Amino acid sequence: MIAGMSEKDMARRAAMEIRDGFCVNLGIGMPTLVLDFVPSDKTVFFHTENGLLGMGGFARKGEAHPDLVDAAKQPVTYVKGASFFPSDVSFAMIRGGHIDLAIMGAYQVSGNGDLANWTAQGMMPSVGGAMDIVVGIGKIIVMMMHTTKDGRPKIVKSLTYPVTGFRCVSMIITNLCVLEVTEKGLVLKELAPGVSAKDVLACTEADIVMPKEQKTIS
Amino acid sequence: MIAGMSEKDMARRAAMEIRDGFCVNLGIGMPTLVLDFVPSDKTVFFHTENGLLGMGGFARKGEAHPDLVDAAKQPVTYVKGASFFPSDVSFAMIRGGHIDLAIMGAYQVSGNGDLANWTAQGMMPSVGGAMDIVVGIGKIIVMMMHTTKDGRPKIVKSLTYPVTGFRCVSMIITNLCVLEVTEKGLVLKELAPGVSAKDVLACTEADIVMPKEQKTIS
Amino acid sequence: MVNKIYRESLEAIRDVKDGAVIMFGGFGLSGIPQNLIRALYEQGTRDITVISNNPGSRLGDTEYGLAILFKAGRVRKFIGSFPTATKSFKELYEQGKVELELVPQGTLAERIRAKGAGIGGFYVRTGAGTLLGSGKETRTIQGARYILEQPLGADFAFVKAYRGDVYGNLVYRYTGANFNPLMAMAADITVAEVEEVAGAGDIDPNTIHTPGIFVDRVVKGERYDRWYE
Amino acid sequence: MVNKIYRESLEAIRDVKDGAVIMFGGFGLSGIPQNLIRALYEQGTRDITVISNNPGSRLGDTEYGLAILFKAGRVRKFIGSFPTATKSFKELYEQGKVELELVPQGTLAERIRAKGAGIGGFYVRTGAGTLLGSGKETRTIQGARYILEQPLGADFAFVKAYRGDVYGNLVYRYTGANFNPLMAMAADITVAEVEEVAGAGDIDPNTIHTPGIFVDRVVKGERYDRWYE
Repeated sequence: MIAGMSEKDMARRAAMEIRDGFCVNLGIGMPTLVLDFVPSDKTVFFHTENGLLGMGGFARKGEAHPDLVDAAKQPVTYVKGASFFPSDVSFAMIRGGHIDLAIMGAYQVSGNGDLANWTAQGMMPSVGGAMDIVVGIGKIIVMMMHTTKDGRPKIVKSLTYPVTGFRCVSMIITNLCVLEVTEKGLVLKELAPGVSAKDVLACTEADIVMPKEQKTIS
Repeated sequence: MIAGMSEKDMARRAAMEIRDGFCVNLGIGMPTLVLDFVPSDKTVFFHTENGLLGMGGFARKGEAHPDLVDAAKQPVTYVKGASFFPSDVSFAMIRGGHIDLAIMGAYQVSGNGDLANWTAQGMMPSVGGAMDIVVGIGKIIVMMMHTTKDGRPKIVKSLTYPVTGFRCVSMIITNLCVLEVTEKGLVLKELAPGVSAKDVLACTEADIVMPKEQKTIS
Repeated sequence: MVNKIYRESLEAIRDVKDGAVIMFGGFGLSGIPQNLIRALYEQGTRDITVISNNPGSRLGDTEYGLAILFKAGRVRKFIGSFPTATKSFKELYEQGKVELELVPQGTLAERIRAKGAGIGGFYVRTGAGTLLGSGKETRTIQGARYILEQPLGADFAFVKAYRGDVYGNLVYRYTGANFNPLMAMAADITVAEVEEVAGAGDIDPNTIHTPGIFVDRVVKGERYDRWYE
Repeated sequence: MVNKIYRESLEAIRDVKDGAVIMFGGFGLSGIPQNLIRALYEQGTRDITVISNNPGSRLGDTEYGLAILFKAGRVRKFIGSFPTATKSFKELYEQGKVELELVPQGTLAERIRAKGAGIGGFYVRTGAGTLLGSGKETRTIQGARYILEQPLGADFAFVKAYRGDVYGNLVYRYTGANFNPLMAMAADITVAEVEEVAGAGDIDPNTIHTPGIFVDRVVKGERYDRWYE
């Protein structure tokens, strides 16, 4: 199996999608790495669904406060200009279309941008804010490994996992490549260093439109 | 025409319905007189729909602040323990059943407690919070003159003015008497000093149940 | 770097076009964006739809706030709960020169919030069976009659806060909040006028009433009339 | 004279009966009413329905908060968004010993607010077409699929604030607010535990997050665990 990019490199690439002034919701796990890659000349407010806009980073020893955590229940800090608010306002931000971008993990994404990331067969289900995010936030980037641990495709023709949302994913960043979800289906935009278009096709079930050239992520 | 009670006496009588710990919404006009008749051993919070629980009284010269007014847009003060909040929360209090009592004026009340107090034919309509109050607040006291200025009954068999709410009035306090709205219709509870049951009947269109005795308001 | 501060009211509303739908915070004269209203008047914008609790307010013989826009014939339609507050609106209404959509105050607040919160519609008892509920979808829920109400949005929201910072975080004072925080959520572009501009991080994040995400522009009001003594 | 202060947590929850439906504020361990939860555990109340974002939370190998009620078999049903947070819930669930109603987090917040605000139901896109939307009334609004969601209330709300006064006015800190202000609005009886009791008028009325009208009882929490260093 081809390794492709590290999680940090994927986070660095995802961070490039964040524009000055954006409010961004980061999912639990890998997406939180994005926090470290936002250039200091951009004003970006990170939203955490439990009631904070302007999350800083993870709290260091001595900084942690029991009533100051992120969506993963980890102690965090906040930045200048941050605000705290209750859950209804937090989800008004999400559902009302006020947040510019969400970066989240996934079990599966289909060729037309359907997303599965909340539960699987035989699993006790948990949903959190995932279903609110996919209907409310205009741009959804999925950040995930290209395949499962045992090598099966996660980018599929149609979902076999329970759906979180329909036609909601705009971009997929995996360890192998960057795919855009377009009207015509998935388009291969960029390749990880050392990865070929053929490598990507070999472990993707969904159809992929291949432009003449693919940029390599630098 | 019989004068009966003064507006102040009506307000004093209405204030007797306020129990310790009540949150009370007062309508514009005559009901605001009730503010002066709450005994100091009771903790009562007056609610004003524009976003204050714990209204004090009207602001005196020098006390007024342009951003501190009541529902009638008059400058007011606030008491210890007061809170300010936006309109959605204010009406959550009203519509959600959190306020114990409302005292409001009326054009007409019917025998089964239907209320008309927002507009009349040929009038430019204004509604404010009246329709929210009548569906949300469990006890509604109407405080009004028993008849129109030209002597026509305001307590009628059925409304001829546009309705504000159905079966919502619990009690009517007029210059002549106190009526309770019950399952059996209007019941005469108390008479103003110098007013007889016959006087009341003479200027009321709706049927009134007459208990054997009527107390005189002291 | 984000800085939402505008130098003057006129600059902050320059792109408001004729025909715009605009929400104005405030209740009577409390919490109204009086400088933005004056700027809109000066700019001459016409044919606007005004969403506000009142169409201005009267003190003694003088009318303030939105009344100047109505008097000048700039308003096509008013959506609100209590138009009786001004004579100038009443005259236009009686002459058939302005349209009126009357909405119970709590429903008005909730419809605006619904738009801001991505709610597609909601049921309330308010107005069911009355003239203001006529024509609306009705449903019986646990024995009581409810009507379906729609979210209400706008092209612009003009709001007024006591303090605001460069990120658009706002703090209100007393009853000055009223519709302002809701309208800030419900418009494509929200312009806030404030009495004081705060520096980045100067407002305690636990006391912010409107998070900056809802606010696009902040301007220090040029002049605050003192209506009361 | 009104004084909502109770001397101890046990006293403040004494009338909670077996079979009660109880909302618990908090997200993970932040903003949870830990003293009221412990008191409920000590009191031995059984067969309860818990409405909360999580059924407790795990730190390292230890489970805190609501987990003690689940472990002790006191809970009949859990209504929330993220039960995966505790192993003890998972075990009971897999053994069929506890019922689960899974609700998307934003919908959970909005349903609770709806109950508190007298809203009879509302439409959201969240969950439409998914397993969590199945069986719910569907409606197409401006080309998008919405589902109808119901208000959600309870017999009791146990909430936690940073400060509270004798009238029940509450102030939260950081992300400690979360569901607390909503639940305070939606229950027949709301019990608030606070870290600090403030005197009458000591809280600036402009900074109050939950007006006292929504709160019936206030108690100073006996003990606050420090979960993080």
